[in-house]
Amino acid sequence: MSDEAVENSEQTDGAPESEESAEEVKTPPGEDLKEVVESAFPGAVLEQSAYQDDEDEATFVVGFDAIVAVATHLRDHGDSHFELLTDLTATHYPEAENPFEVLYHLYSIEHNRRLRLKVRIKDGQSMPTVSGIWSSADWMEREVYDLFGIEFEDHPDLRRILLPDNWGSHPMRKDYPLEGRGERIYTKPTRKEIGD
Amino acid sequence: MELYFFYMFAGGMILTSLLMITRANVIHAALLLVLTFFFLAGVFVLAGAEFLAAVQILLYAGGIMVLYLFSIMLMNVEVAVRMRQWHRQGAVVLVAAVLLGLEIWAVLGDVEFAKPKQWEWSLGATPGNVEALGAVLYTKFLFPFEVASILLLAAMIGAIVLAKRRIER
Amino acid sequence: MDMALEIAVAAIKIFIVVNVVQLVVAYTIYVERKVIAHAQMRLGPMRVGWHGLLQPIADGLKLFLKEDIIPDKSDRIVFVLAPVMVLVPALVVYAVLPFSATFYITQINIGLFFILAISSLGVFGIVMAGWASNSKYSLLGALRSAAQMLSYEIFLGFSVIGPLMLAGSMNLQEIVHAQSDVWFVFYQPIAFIVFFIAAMAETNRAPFDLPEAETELVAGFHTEYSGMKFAFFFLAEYANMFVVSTVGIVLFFGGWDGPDFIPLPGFVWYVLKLSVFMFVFIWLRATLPRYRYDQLMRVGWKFMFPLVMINIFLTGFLKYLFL
Amino acid sequence: MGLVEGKFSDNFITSKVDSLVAWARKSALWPMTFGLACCAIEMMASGAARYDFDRFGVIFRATPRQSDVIIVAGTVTHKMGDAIRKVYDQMPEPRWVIAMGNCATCGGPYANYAVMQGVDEIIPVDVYVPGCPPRPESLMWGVMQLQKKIEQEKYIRR
Amino acid sequence: MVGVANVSRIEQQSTVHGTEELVINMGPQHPSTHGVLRVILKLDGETVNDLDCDIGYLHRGTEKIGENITYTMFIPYTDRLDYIAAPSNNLAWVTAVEKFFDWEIPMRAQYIRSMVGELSRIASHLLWLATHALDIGAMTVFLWCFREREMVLDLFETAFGGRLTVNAFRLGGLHEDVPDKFLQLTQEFADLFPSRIDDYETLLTNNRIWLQRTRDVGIISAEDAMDLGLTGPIIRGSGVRWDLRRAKPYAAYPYLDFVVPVGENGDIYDRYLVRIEELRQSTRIIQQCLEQLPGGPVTCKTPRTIKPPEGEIYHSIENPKGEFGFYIVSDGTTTPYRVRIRPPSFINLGGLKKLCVGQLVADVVAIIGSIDIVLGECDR
Repeated sequence: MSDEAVENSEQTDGAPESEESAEEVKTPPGEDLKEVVESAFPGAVLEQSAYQDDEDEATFVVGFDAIVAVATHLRDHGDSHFELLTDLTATHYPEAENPFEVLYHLYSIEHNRRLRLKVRIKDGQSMPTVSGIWSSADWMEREVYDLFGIEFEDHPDLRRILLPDNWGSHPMRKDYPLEGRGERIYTKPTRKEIGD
Repeated sequence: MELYFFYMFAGGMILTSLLMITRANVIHAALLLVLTFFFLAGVFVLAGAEFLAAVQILLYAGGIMVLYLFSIMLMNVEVAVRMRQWHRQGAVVLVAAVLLGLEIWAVLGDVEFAKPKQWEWSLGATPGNVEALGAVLYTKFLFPFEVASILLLAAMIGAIVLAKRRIER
Repeated sequence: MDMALEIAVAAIKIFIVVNVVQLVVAYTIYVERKVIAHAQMRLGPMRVGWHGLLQPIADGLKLFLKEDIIPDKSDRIVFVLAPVMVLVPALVVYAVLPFSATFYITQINIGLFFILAISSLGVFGIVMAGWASNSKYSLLGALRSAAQMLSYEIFLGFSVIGPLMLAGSMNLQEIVHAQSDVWFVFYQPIAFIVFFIAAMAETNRAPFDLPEAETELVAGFHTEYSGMKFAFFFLAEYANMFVVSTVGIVLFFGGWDGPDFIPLPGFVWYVLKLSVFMFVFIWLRATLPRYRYDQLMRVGWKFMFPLVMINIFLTGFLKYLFL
Repeated sequence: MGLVEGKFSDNFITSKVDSLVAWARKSALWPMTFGLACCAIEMMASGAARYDFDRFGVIFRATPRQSDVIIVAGTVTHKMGDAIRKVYDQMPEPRWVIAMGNCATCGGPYANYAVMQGVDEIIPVDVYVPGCPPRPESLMWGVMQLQKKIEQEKYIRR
Repeated sequence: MVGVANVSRIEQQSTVHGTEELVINMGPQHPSTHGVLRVILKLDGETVNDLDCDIGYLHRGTEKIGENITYTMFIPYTDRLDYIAAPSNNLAWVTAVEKFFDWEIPMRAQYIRSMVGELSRIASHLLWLATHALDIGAMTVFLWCFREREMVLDLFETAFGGRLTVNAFRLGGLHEDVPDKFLQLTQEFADLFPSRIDDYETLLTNNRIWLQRTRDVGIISAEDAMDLGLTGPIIRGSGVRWDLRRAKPYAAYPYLDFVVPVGENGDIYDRYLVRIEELRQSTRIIQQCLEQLPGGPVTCKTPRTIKPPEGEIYHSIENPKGEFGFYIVSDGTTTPYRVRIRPPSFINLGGLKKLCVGQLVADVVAIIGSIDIVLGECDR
């Protein structure tokens, strides 16, 4: 738990109200961050959630056209100052209306807190790159492109990174079988071919 | 015996230098030039100038030619091999060849002006002796020796200045 | 008839020296493996013969029987000539090395200069190997080694001038005789330090083993060589080590000449001194990290070159004053 | 070697020559450092002080041209497979292959799209060393097994 | 048969423009790239003008496997990510999954987890020091480090039965209590190890050649390091005092006293000093763990089948290489819906270009060594 959360809980403990009203007063995690975002971009946070109200799991869902502006703001604003892009990845929900979720895990060394940004997009839709905001996004976006097939616009160097260039599919999609579609099946060479 | 060796070295020299100027591959040419230096050193030994022979190998073969190779290797040799060889120096070559022929004729034919001068000093008991060479260099030929040193120094400084300016740019 | 006899005797001597020395060189490799192993708390070769004594023979035989690959895109003639060009100068130099007062192949009055001249040719083999292999690792290794060996040859050449001035001769036997009272290392400590460092660089030994820096350039200029050709490079390295050690002993440690109060034959003294020298070479390899290329050059030109120049000047000055 | 290989009948002299050749080859097995994954760490440990491969005359070489045996230590992915084949092709004859660990043997726990199910799909393997990763002792066993195999090979005999 | 590997950006450029610069390819099989990293360098003489990494030669699809097996079955796979510090990865995975639940992990298990985590940090840093020193040409340090690493591996073997990939922890605690012999041997090791660190330091810290090779080479400022997302000893070497053991404590770290060392210049030498100091601090932590180790059970009561509630969590720990985290999406079944591994090596390696451009080619090897990557976790 972060220091701020500890302070919050102390305050609620110290409040002479009944337990029910304390729950009402308690703000959902990341509320202050939401204010930071909303002050500059009203309505940018489409959804807000957190697993078991854990401060570290604060999650905002952001529209794909707003992500670059929101991310820049979150990095530069003094109250958030997320100077590290810890992780950038994606998840595939084939059943959903917007099947791809691109996730940004932000971390602020100064405030010692985390934030997760989510962008939901359609299959085949391309994302704006954040590699101009955090250089570390360069490789992670390449990886998402490689494994999920999500393209990032204006990325300086969008190539496959883990799989060979001629692979032709995106294995982390849910409709891709674990053992592959046989992109590379080797026929065993005969003794003669090996030169034995 | 010595004559036999002389012909071997001299023949080798002519052969390798001919091969050298006819190679398209610069590396091969450079290596053949090294071989030429070797034969030349052999001739020096036969003439009793071992020191000169050693200097020939140490400086020319072991030093300067390596530097040549060094710079050649940095170029793209394959492209050079593929290029058509051409030059427009036929006339100059002709004049030079005629002059060289005249010179050889003058020396071999004992023409008066080409006769070697009779130097009034001697190299001491054994020709090619290092000590004698040193003594002569620092007494009789001190002035030319120093002039040559200053020339080389100037060339070195000039090279450094030129190279440095290019690096700074 | 005399001449034929002379040639026959010389041929026998050459045969003995080259073969014995090559065997010794092969066993130097074994000793190196053992010494380094013990420095690292390992045992080194143990299984092949008693304490691994047959290891060099097995290695040599195996390399001899190995397929000899000439890469397709290489320059075949140069590729084949290169190992020869490396090993031959190393062997030719044995011709003037004095192994004892009486045992040597020949004596010439420019002995030391001859050694310098011939050993400067070894770099050709390396450059040829690097270029002919048509591989970038080889080429980079060769370029490095050419620059390194050329530069350090200069320091090596200048560092021997001090002892030469004291001895007043380039004949190796005469240099040994000149040290019958005091070894030159006491008169010429600076020259010896420079000589030793330059010798390590000339033989491409650690901490100057950049041309074959395994971790950076795979195996340097001999990356593409296999089988016996590779063995040639390997032998040449150790043969060169042998040569510079001998030259160092002759110039600075009185050669085969030992103190009078210990009656040992000259050859034994020589072997003893050689062993110490070789051991130091191996020991340094086990201890020191490798220099980087530009640092190597900087050490050479900014530190060793002025040092050796001062040494020459000092030697001349002192000799003029006191002798 | 092509001149004499497999040209002679089986008799005392040829069998002695063969055993000499075999002795030389098995005593100086120079493996190529081909560390791929976890097994590479155990392979390095085999070369280090406690296990000391040098005792067998085994020293690691960096270039395929100078090595006799390639120890494929780790998971072989399809992307890596091409490189392994290339390196194997660069090695001079006679050459041997040790597949170290389960991944190199059969794909190990990685039965999925990216991993080749055993390095024997692309190069012929002489000795399989099981384990995930095999302990240095196991690798040593593998090398000794290979030495036994080399002893039995015929060189100049038919 | 030979297919097309990734066409590098540099190769593409050089074929189009026919540049005069030398393009050199290191790897994927190269002795000093620590595994199967391929680096394509564009050199001007010996200076690096451009650099491109080609990774993925060890991409084993671990994330995809994670989506198809249960939470417990995935523990051995985490061993093989950063196989140099396997117990650390186990720790990251089990603490991440435990975040789904409100289990009370017994303190004894927490202390043993911290202790084994620190031992694995020592093992990892020793391997780093060994290979880093070997890259720069110091053979002896390599073998000394391996001597001590063998001792650590012996400790793992005593406690868990495996040397390298140990499968050390279980969800909810440990598989079983460690034997007394393990504690005794660990105590002996912790008493001995500081003097061994001094040994390495006498060989390297003030060695002139070592200083010349590492000082003012591969410098990265704190701002750049944060921009590149670098974590672990690299960012600490640049002077950022940030350690997840302090910032977001897990296991028994809230009760342990240790110093987070930082460097000043952010060069290779500072990263070296930071890691050496971390070796000392790890030894200190192990000593404290041994002193404070409480008795009691080593595992809490866990359900027979582990079915986390629906939701998503991200949890990370301070691995020897940097921040090592898991993002897990649970759909309420026995297998995770999505497992994402946050690999420190992968992201740290992304900063290689920034570190190397303008340096000499010999330094590239030293810089790769100072980043301390492990390809198993980088490629996953």
